[in-house]
Amino acid sequence: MTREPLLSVRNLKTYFIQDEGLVKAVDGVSFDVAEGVTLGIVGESGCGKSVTARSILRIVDRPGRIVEGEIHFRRPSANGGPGRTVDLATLEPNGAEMRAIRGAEIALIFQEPMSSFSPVHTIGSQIVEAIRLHQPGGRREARDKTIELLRRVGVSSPEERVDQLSNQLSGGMRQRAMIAMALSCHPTLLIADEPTTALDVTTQTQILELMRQLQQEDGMAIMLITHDLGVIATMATDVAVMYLGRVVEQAPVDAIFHAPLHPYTRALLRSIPRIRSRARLVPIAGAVPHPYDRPTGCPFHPRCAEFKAGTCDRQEPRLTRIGDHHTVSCFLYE
Amino acid sequence: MSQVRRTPRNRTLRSRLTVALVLGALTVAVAAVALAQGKNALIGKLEGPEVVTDAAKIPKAFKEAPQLAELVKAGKLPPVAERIGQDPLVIKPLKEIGKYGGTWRAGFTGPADFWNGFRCCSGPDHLMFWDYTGDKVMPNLARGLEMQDGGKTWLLQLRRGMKWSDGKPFTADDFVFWFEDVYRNKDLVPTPSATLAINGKQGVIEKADTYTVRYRFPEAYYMFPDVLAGSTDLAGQMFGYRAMGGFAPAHYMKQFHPKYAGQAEVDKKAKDEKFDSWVRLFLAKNDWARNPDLPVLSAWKTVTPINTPTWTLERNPYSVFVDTAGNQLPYIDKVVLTLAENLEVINLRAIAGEYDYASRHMDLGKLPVFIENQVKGNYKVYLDPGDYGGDMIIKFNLNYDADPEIARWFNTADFRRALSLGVDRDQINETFWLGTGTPGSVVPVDSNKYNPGPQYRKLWSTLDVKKANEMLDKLGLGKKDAQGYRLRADGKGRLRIEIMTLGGQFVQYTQIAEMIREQWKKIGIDLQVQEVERSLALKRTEANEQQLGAWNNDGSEHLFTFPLHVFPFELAAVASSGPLYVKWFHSAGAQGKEPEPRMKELMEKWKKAFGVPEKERIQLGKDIWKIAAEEVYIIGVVGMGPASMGVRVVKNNMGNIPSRQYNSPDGKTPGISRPATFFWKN
Amino acid sequence: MAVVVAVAPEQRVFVASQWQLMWWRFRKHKLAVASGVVVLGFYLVVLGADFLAYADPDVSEAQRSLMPPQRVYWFDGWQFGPYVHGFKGARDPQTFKRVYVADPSVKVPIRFFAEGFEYRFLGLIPTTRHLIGVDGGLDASQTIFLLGTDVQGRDLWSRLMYGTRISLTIGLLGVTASLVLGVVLGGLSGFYGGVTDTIIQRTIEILRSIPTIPLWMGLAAALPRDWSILQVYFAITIIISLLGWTELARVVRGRFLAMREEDFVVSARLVGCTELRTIFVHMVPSFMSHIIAATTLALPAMIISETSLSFLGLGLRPPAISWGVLLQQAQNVQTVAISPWLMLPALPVIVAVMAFNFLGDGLRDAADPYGR
Amino acid sequence: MLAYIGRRVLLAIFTVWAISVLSFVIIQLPPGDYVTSYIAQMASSGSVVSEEEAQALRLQYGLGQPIYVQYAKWMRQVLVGNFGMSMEWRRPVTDVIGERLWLTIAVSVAALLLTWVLALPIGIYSAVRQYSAGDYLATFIGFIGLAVPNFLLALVILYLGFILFNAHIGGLFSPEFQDAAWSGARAWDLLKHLPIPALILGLAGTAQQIRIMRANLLDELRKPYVVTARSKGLSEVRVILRYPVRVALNPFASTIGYTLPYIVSGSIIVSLVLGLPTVGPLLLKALIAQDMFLAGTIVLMLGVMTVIGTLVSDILLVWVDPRIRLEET
Repeated sequence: MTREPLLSVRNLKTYFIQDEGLVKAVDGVSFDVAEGVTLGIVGESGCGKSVTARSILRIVDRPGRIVEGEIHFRRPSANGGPGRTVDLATLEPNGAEMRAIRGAEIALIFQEPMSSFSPVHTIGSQIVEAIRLHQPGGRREARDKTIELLRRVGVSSPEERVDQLSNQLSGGMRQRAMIAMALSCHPTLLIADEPTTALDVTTQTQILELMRQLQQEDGMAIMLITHDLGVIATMATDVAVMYLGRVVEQAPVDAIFHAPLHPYTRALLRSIPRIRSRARLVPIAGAVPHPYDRPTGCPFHPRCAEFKAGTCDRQEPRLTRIGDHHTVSCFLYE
Repeated sequence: MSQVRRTPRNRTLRSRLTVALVLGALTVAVAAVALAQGKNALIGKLEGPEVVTDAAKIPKAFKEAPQLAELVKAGKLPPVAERIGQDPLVIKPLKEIGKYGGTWRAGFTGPADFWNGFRCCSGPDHLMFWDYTGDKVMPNLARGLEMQDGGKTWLLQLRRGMKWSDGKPFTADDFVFWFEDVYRNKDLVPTPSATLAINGKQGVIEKADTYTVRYRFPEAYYMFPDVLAGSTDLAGQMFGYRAMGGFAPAHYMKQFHPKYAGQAEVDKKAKDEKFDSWVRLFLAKNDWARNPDLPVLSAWKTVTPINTPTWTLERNPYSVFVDTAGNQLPYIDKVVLTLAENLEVINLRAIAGEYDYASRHMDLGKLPVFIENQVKGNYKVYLDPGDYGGDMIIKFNLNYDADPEIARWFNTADFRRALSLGVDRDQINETFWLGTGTPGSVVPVDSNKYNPGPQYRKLWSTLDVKKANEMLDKLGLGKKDAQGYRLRADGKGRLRIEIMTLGGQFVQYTQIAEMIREQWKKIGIDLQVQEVERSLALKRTEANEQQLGAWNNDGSEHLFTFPLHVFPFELAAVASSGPLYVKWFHSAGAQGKEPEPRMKELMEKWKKAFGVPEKERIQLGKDIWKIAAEEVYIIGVVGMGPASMGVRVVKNNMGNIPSRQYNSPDGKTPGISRPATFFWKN
Repeated sequence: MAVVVAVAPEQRVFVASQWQLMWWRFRKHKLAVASGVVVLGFYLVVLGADFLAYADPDVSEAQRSLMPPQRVYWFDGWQFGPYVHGFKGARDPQTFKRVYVADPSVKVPIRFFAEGFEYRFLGLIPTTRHLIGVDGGLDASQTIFLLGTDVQGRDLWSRLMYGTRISLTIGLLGVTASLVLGVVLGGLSGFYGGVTDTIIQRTIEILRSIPTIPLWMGLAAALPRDWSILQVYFAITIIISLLGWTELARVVRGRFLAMREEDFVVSARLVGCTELRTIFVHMVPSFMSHIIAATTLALPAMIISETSLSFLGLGLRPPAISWGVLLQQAQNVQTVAISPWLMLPALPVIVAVMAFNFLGDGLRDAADPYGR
Repeated sequence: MLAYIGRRVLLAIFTVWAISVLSFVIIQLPPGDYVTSYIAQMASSGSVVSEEEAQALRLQYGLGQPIYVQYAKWMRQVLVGNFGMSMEWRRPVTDVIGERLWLTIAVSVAALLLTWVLALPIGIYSAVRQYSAGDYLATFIGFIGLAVPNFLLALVILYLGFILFNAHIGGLFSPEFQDAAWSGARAWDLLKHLPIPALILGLAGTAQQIRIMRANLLDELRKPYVVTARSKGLSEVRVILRYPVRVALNPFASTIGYTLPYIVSGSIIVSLVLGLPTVGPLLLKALIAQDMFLAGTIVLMLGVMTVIGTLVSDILLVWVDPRIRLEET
């Protein structure tokens, strides 16, 4: 951990300015991703996970924009030594440098494997495009590479698949192809946004297994966004828990599962079934408040068990460091 | 020449300025005078070519168009003298002997527009024809017409050696063939023509000798020469498509006639050419405008037919027309009529100078635009006012019976007169004739031989609201409603009268009627204007459903050959003053309704005129117009105007163009100016 | 779409009614909002046509034939007092045009709420007051012609006002008629599906496959020509709507297909509502918004049809006054060449058609952002 | 798929038949028949047709019989490719239509192309920049064409063409090529005459196409695959053009099937004003003159074109874009 992290997000704020009002989708998120590790990001839907991911890639749709914060990303250098660090937040979203990074150094896989491929282009052509965009070499070469990649991600008989339309592939196959495309340029960071949500359990495990294996081979870092703690448990090395556009707790996976600090984290853990535990499930009280009217003070206080009137609903807790890898934002620890 | 390139914008601007100066001084009265001058500027003096009958003046040697001379040299064509024959039809050109060559471009609107070609290019091929005044009957295709036993027999002398356009001789046999095998064939001619009858009794046509045709009638038929001269059923091949014409090329038509070719044969021919019956085939073959193979006698002959995008006519090498220098006419080689899909386009093309000579379809309302572009289009605008009294007339249907109240008023002279007095003709003349017409009654121009005298122009035909109101009040139409409209005498509310108009005609009947509606408000009459489509108008007049009908009486200057707008003469009229009277008239009283005394008198005078010498006839004609003007069966609005085919646009370098010509369907204008003598100066 | 944004609207459905939602989305479409205002303006004219007109649209006068639009002077000296100059007119003996020269010495003051011809305001209150006018009203020797006059010397402005009334009401009536047809037939088609659907869909396809003009000509020619202007007027609207309903029907059917299986419909069926009731009480209201949008989009077609019909001489014909009639009378060379102002009636047509289109698009986008 | 096509074809045949009946009826709707309008025409030019003559004519044209008999008779001919005689032109209908048909198609195709040239960029732009000033401007321009009464526009252009450029008035050929045989020169002459009619006709259709394109694209822009494309690092332009536009084009392109016939029948009025030698004016004249076989044939022709067009489009659509659920097309 001597080297600075591959990606370090500091106080990122992405807002959607709409007629109906201001939506603070991401409101001061900070976390780090070290090289080669897997950072899991958990939270209920609507807590700003995906927006965070998109913010990093700078592909947030209008009317959303990054209003504050830094996204430091260390670009790999030719000689494998420590590369130069850039603040993605300051780059031109469609500028040359950002585009050079997007896809090549940071790749994205996401939820809907059904619709994430163009329905009218062949799988191959879409992957080939990605390859040729970032790497030298002709069409022929790129095509071979593609077939190679597809084989590697376990797509059966890639030679035919290459020329098929996405709707001719099963969900799992598509997601594999998706991964193939993401890996096509050997990114140093792979952002996986709910990669398995839409898949059935068996395929899920296959895909996750594939990802882990690929990570070992390529040594890339993965930012795994999910609401499924099970997935986190199997995949992540570090975990960041998000609530209403903020990171409320970040820690190594064991710490999160065995010594969760933040009331929300604990609530989350209690809400999911555990093998070998008779403890009955306790759903989190209340529903995620609407982004337009986020509570004052600690956003979680309306649903919090340890709610301290006067403090929690007045000030906002700061992210405080408990032990060298564990941070939490809650007044219980201030 | 700088004017040519001036854009319309600053042109109008400029004219505005000049006019501003002019008008600074002008009072409206002065303007009216200026108007009169303006009229003169475009309306010249009546003139035209003449037919030379004096044997001494007939040229002995003939010349012909160069391309024909070529053919003669090549032996493809007999020499010109042979082609013309011994008795050429000599025409003294209006101004000068012209030269050969060139094309005459004009437009037409489709197969229904066949009059177009006959007016320009048929010669005309009438046996007799009018002189340029439209008054005197002169020999034409026939060398002469001789009356025998008091008008019962007429001898028609043909021109010796005259030939059809295919070189075959034109003889009395062509008349007999037509009469015996065409005219008397019930399939071809279901109803005999009135023109070949006197007092309803049919005459016969016989061959006296090769070049003499005899017409025999049961009673004296003094009108016969006029009938042969006018655009009637006996007037050349124009109505060949209806099996009319008075003659037909026997040698050619026989092959389509069952009597000669045999029924089976003609049926087969018909089938091959996709015709429903041999009759259709025969008529199609006998159609001057549609069958390029049909032998003709006209100056030009059809080469590409009227039912194609361009109707082309070329000189007839056997044309019997020659000028006083012995040049075979026509001078101009070719007439090309291009199909224009609508009237605006045809007018705009004329405005743009794309036509060399155009008068048909030219819209008087566009006169300023024509004038504005004279220089640019290298043409001159002439106006040819008609000789007939009404460019627009309003017919009272005297037989209307659906509503007794209305019927009663229509049959009351003073009611009709009052309505006529309620029309502000000057307004209408200024608005729709641009001041070029003559307000007045239905009587023809003063120079017309049947004109009863100048006073009849104004009779009951000048605006006099006061008098009109008095007359109506006196009739018992005194009561008015809140809006000031007169109430019906039978107490059934407002007296509402309908007028039926047609759209898309040479005259804007609907708009004029609208104006009259406004004017009649002042005399408390509520007029309802109804524009209807042509065939519907016809149905309604025939069904006696029309109250008032608007049309024009062009042709009525030839009272006896063209009477249908003088008194109820035809059932098939777009406006009728009494369909039942028509039936009565033609059935000699057997059917229909007996007309009121004065109408009856009018009709009888007209009938009588056919059987009496010209002097007597002229008197009868005057009487007829007197009655018409006094009784106001028909309201004359504005007449003797150029509204129908009177706006003439002619290229500056076209020769022998009259500054004013006799404008009438009977004269086949411009036929009466002998277009065969028109030519290109260079 | 970012999750949050997608969430946002649905969340609000609970608090905001569908109409509020529409309004919010609608507001985004600035052009549509503006168009809405314009359309409103047009219908005000429809209501107040005779008030805005200052001359009897039928009064003709040869000496005023083809008078160009008059220039209005707003200030008399220093104080506000709009007036126009008197005009002298005559026909130029050379060009045969009617020319008019302003006579600066004669000032014709424009009066507001002046006396004019009599009419019933909103068809109720009899009055002679008009927005503007001149002293002496109709009998005045000098009058105003803001947009000039036509061949018969009738005031174009006033005629335009009346034309607007007729044309826009025709459109409205036509649309209403085709709306009824469209909703009923489209509804049945979508609700029952099966044979009903096929039959109706075939009918639609056939109707759409026949070029409109012959249909118009056929139908228009079929109706008795001796009908009064009013009868013709209604007949024409019906004719137009007879061909106009297919589009609406398609929209409605589509909606129905989409909704047929939705819970509240099914439940409505279960609780035993009659089918008609289900359709018209439960289903139709739930997509009123779409119908409104579709209707708005149908209006321009109506307006254009009306003008085209008149052009063919099949629609309203004089003495009736409508946009179509006015344009048809301007449809000739001399107008373009020497009296272009007679083409002005094209302007309101253009504006109205565009306004309705944009309004309709706005409404539709608002009705459902993904809808077609 | 095959079953679907089969079903559609059957339906299409049925529709065509229905159209043939309907068109025949429509033409019979106006009072009177060809002979009436013929007599009226003669009457208004001064000459007279007697009762008997009229009867004879009716007999010859077979106008006497009841309408269904006439229809059957006509259909029998049509099925063997003989569309009958035009009463007014007194020529076989097929001859009369002849070249006009091809000219009509030429004009319409030109118009269609123009429509697309305008509609595509505008549609794309206004979808990508929805609610921007540019969006409004673009759509505004696009819609003007729809709003302007095209018969008036046509006349004005005709006149200005003459005043400003001394252009030949109306038509599709210069006089010298009027009825010359087809040649390179003539074709070129035709091309030179095409733009104006194409423009006037095209403008009217543009708005609709813009709508379709805009709406399609708006949908597609929301699809995840666009994000995918972006996340590859493609430039924005390339993302838009290569993916959503490409997909949105499918339904758009498939509209060609019925757009073309619509333009054809939409061209009638403009053709009349511009005096184009197309079927439009022919149809109008035929309808007025109640020349039933000519009118009937043209209407039928346009109808069939539309049906086939629609059929083709639908099949195209299903074919290019498998996502469409068959029962909904």
